[in-house]
Amino acid sequence: MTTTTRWRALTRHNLFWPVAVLVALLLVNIPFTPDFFAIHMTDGHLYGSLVSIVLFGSPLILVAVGMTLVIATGGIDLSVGAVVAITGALTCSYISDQKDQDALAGVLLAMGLGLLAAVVCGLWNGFLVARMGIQPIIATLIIMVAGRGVAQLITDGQIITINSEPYKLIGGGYWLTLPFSIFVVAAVVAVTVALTRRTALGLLVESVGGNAEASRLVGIRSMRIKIMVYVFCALCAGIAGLMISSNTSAADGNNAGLWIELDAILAVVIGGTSLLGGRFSIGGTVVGALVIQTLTTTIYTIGVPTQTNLVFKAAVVIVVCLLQSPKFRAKVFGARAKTTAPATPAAAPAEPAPKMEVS
Amino acid sequence: KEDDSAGDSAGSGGGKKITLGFSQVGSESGWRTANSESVKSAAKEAGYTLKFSDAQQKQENQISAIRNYIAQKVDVIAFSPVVVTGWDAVLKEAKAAKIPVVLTDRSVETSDDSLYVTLVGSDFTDEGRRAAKILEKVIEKAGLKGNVKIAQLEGTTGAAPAIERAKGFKEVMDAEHKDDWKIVVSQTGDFTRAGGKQVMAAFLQSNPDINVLFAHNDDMAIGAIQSIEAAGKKPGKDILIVSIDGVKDGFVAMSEGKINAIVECNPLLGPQLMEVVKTVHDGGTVERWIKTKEGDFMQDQAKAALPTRKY
Amino acid sequence: MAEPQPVLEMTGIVKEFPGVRALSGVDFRLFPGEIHALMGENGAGKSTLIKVLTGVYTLDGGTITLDGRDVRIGSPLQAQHAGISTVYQEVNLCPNLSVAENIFIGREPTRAGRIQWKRMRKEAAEMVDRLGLDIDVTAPLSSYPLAVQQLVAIVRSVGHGDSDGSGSGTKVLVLDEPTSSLDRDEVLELFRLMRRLRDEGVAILFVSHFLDQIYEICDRMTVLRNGTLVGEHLVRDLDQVQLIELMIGKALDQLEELHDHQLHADVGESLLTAEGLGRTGGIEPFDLDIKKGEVVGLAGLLGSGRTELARLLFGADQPDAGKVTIGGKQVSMSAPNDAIGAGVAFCSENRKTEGLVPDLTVRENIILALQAARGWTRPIPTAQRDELVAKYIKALDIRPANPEARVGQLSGGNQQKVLLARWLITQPKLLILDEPTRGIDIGAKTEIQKLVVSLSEDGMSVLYIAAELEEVLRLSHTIGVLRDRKLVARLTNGPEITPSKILETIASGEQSGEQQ
Amino acid sequence: MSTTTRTPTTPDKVEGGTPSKAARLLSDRRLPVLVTAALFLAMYIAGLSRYQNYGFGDSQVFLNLFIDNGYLLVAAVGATFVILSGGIDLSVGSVIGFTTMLTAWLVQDVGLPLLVVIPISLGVGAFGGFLMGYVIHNFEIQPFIVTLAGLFLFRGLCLVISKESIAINDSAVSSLAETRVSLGLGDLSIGALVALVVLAAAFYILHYTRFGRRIYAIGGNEQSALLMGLPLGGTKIAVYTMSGFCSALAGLLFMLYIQSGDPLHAVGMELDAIAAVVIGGTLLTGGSGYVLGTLFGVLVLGLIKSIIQFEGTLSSWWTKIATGVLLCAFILIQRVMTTRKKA
Ligand SMILES: Nc1ncnc2c1ncn2[C@@H]1O[C@H](COP(=O)(O)OP(=O)(O)OP(=O)(O)O)[C@@H](O)[C@H]1O
Ligand SMILES: Nc1ncnc2c1ncn2[C@@H]1O[C@H](COP(=O)(O)OP(=O)(O)OP(=O)(O)O)[C@@H](O)[C@H]1O
Ligand SMILES: [Mg+2]
Ligand SMILES: [Mg+2]
Repeated sequence: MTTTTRWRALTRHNLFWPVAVLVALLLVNIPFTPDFFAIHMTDGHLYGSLVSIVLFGSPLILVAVGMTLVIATGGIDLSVGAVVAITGALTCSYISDQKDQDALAGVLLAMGLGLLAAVVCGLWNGFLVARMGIQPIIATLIIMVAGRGVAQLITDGQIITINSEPYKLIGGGYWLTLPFSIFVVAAVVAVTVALTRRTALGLLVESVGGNAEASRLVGIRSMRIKIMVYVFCALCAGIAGLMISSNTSAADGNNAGLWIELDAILAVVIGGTSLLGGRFSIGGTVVGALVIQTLTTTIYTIGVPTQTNLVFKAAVVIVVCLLQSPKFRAKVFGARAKTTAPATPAAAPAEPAPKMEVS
Repeated sequence: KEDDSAGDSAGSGGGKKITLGFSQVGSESGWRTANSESVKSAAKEAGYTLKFSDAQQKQENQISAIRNYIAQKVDVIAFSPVVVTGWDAVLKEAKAAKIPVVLTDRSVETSDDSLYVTLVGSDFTDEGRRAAKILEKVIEKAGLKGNVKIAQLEGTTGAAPAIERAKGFKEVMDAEHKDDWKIVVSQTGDFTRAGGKQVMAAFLQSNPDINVLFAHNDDMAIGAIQSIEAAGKKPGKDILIVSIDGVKDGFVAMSEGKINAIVECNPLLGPQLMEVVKTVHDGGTVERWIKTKEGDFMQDQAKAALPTRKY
Repeated sequence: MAEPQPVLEMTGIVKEFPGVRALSGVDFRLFPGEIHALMGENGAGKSTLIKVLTGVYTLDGGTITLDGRDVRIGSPLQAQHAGISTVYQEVNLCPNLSVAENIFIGREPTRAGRIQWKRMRKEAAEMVDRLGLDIDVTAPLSSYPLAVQQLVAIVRSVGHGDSDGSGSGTKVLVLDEPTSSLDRDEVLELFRLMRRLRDEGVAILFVSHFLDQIYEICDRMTVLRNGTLVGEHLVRDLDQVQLIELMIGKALDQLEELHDHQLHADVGESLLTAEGLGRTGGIEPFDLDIKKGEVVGLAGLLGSGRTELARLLFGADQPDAGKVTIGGKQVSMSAPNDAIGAGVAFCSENRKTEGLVPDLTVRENIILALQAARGWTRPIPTAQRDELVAKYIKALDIRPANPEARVGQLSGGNQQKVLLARWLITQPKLLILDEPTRGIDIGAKTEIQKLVVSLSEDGMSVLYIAAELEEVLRLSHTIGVLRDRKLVARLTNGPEITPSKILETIASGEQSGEQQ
Repeated sequence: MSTTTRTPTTPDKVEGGTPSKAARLLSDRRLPVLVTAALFLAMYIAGLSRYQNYGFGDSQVFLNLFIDNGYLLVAAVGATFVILSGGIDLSVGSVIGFTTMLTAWLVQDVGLPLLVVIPISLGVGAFGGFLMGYVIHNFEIQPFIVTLAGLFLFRGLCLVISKESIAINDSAVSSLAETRVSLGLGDLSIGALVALVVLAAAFYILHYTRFGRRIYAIGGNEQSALLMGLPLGGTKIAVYTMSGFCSALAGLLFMLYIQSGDPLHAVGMELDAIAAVVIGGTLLTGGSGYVLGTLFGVLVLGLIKSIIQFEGTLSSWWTKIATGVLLCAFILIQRVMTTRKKA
């Protein structure tokens, strides 16, 4: 009895299904790569599939975390991919112009410059959405289209290769035997969680997304909040841009972060945040992003023929979404649940049921 | 907008300046940008008025660009087709308007051969074949014994260079190395460094015994090299690498011993194109297929060739 | 009345929501040609019963028989086909469509599949007219105030029978608190319509928290408490006191005391002055002065501009003329923040669209305004927050008393209380209450009125808007009378001010009483 | 309360204010479309004056807008239905690509006659839309995600049919593709004509059928629509089916336009379609907009493309930047013009 109730409470938890899918996907790899979970030391750092999932998934996690807040306000940001490209391009082109590419000051300045550009993009998006009242999808489409042009303008259409050890650290380096990017992601996620849950920002964001007019009438400065989340999202995309360009030590204005916005949105939704705005879950988003990255890695390792990559991806996305849909679960598993546990409803006490699980 | 009117003097035979409409595929790679730049600077040098448009990888954009060139009554139309098929209708319109069409970079499939005059460019399938050939040399040089386990990094799925390079490579492999060569894994790296790096990292997990990498372009090879190093292996030694394109960074990697051989695919076909345009415009005859000057490079040639790389 | 066959019979109805058992084994019968009241406190399960009946919720137990046959109603559409027309508690129409379309959508007059717009508009105009409404049926619904929307919803459900031409028509008409935002005139109009339908043999299920209305129009009633059936009675067998005792489940003691309470006299100096404040298309420029500790009531007919006036004082709409001074300082009323900063709070009449954030919890909704005022960097400390929330949940008797419950799942009345709590917690200087007692049960209504009295005794000023004139009269020191979106009179409350006096003022549009 | 006397004959009901206000609001709803149309004209005239010498004034250049964007118009009309109902369809581009592949494969490799292939393709597209609608409605999964899965799926299926592009040399196809209908001022292709017919049909459906009005109702407030007894599920599924159908039809037109199937055709075209709908004044939140606006949205996008091609000196990245800037200028002007009228 207690185990069944605990199990039911667990399955009701909003992270249960995404995590279950993540675990399932990881397990799928075992028959194909028996030592999939093995991690060993190579060249003084940890090496293994799990490490590379986190390493290559880092930019997606970052972008998706930023995207979560935007979506929570009822918006959407299509420009993140372009921002990734601009940031990487600007930073790399600045570094490549330096005489000593290893000089820390120069690298920091370059990164600052790149992130500044990202913030400017975010401000512009925020301005269009919050101030001008333009629909987010179209407001951010502008930078999505023009931004890549700007990135290519900066790189002159070429791939800029740099050779800077300090810059390499962010996206490709290791620290304490772990990929440095894990620490960056952890820091950004921690800051985001702190910012939204330790302060009232999360509440206000959810309120704006849940009912914009009501929020205005309780005196929430929704314009400011919206601008803030777009800037934050762009900043996250900017950091992801640094990471992507640092990972390969090259800035590719055309391909860096291509279609990352779709994956990010997908991650947010898999994580349980509604695209209509309102309630959001950063933890869910991180899991969602890991699901997507694991899926990508799985496609590479289990030897799916290239032409069926997308079909495979579509199938997984559909399965994840179906599993997450309470309606689907009720229809498919519902019948069985009723027959196996008929005692539970009858035994339900007349007094109010136990308090619901709170995240 | 009338521009470049100052450069009139260099026009052909003192007559009216030639107007060339050029529709580029896009700017998806450094190779492509170098190609565009080459066309632009060559046109300027030759004193032609160049109408340039970028199709952003979309065939429909190229078609409407060509339509617009027809409406603008340019003298010659040149374009690098996004895909091989589907050009009949618009090329017929060009023909009806008596505007000669020159293809660059790759061919098209048409029902009527008179729809275009000539093709200036290389052949992706041939590049694949050359890659396989040079791999033979590389293996021999490295003294690799036993079975050759190849990992292939494909270009964007569905894109012609990816399909044809793979085809050419396989052709040679099937014909000459049916028993000793095997492609053990093959995935798309989307022609990008990040893609190459990620896919290679996964390959090394699932098939640690790979000893040869064939990448459809240099960028993917460069990305893959990083993954190979991260796995504690030596690119160029533990894993032999052959790639196609010949961009500068590729040559840098080759001179460092990380890539074993590169099959060149030369984007700088602007000057050649301009010559052809002039001949065509003046009513001369040209060959059906004008191949660009390209070479294959092994490691020992890398150092020498590096300074000549422009892009 | 000999017992005929009931047209509708629900037996042993059970409905559970996660954590709440909203209905446990309720029986309900409805006879043709009767108006049947469904009574109960907020959260008793009235709306849930209606939604189960009309297929919005699936039932977890029990049976429904219609005309003696067992039925399974899976959706509102099926309910309509079965002859059940419903007006739900919250206005459920499409704000983007025109009034005419809202009335007709789903059964527009067509010829060969093509909608006949002209005919539809004409018929809609006639139907609206019959309820005594004079509005442009081609304008989008959202351009009308809630009360008009409520009437449109009624027109839609009632009209369902006649215009179908199918002959079957409506057998059962369900009205869930249709009168909560109507004023006396509209209510009478509605009653006339209900009587007509009853005489035609339609069975009407009517929910209202106005006991007077129940006694005026209903024949029979079913009382629910906490999701269980308390009893079914003929209206004439029960007096109001007995009914209330049935509803709340205990003897009644304090309810009466408000009726003869004295307005406190210590009204202080001026708190808010509005001079020439107005907005074209909204309300004509008006002057208003609200003193510290004073309750100012607004009286007027539906659409007379009470809400518009309140919104201007709060900065919810931007005035295009005039100025506002609060506590001696001029405040630019460009956004609600300005007003909130100056100590004004505004409890909107439209809790669904302008009030609550349905996905957030009760706790979060309650602290929202306070938190917004503090800014996002200064969250309310957890302990203090929980204490405050618990205090107001208790004070206003919000049920379920679980601060973690989603507000969207609360019953209508309890949602209203959450909204009130939100603003009380900010301890404003001026509290604007636009129909705060809408949809609130009789017990809670008295509580809220008592609260207003005690707040004003403590020095808070209140601007009070309510559909019931008596309510306004009982509480206010001063009454502003509106007519045609113009503030026409200000009356100081006193024994000589009666509802009929106010109605006269409204009718004549002149200040017949003493000038202030 | 019961003591209240009957209201003395109230000279109630506001007269004067109401109609004018209503009229204003009504015109407000159409305003975005008018503004878009006006801006399109302004842009066209600007293009005329700038590229006059290059034959921009040729009426055929104007008609080319329809020829070159017919398929986009059809796809955008489908997207309009979905967006009006409050949903979104990201699978448009992939379905178009898939249709070109499927028809090319059926005609070329399987050898079926075109007349058989057309209904098959339309049916497959509509069925795809139906499936997505079914999942969206029955399992209450957000349309964005379901159609995103559709995007992956159909693009994947393209590649499953063949990685390489398939040229169509069927004579029926090429004669259809090359047929031009003269309008006096210039010619229109079959594709453009079909697109205009689809537009007219969509207008009729949206404004003169119950189904069309239900779409608006659902877009306005889904919950209310349900409670008003509208067949929510049926309508939603029908809307996605319709969008799938329109995408497939757009795919056929696209196939005619380029006479080939290619797995990478129409990548990202869903964004063009959505952008066209939104530029045409339709709200992404649903319930408000006109299909005529979509026409102007498509024309604006086409015109931006034409202008850039006529400019002819832009390098690749400047093309992107210029597209973004023109789009932005357009949206901002549109926004400013529509809000100023309201105030
Ligand atoms: N969708 C829902 N999810 C969870 N609980 C719900 C839901 N709808 C109603 N409830 C709960 O069911 C109970 C009955 O609510 P109901 O709306 O039927 O009350 P009511 O009698 O109509 O009250 P009121 O007079 O305030 O409208 C309440 O405790 C409410 O919180
Ligand atoms: N005949 C009418 N009946 C009802 N409302 C109308 C009528 N004519 C106009 N209106 C609307 O009334 C609005 C002003 O109403 P407002 O909401 O301020 O009224 P109110 O006095 O608060 O009424 P309510 O009792 O509905 O809250 C105007 O916007 C106008 O559109
Ligand atoms: Mg209720
Ligand atoms: Mg009001």
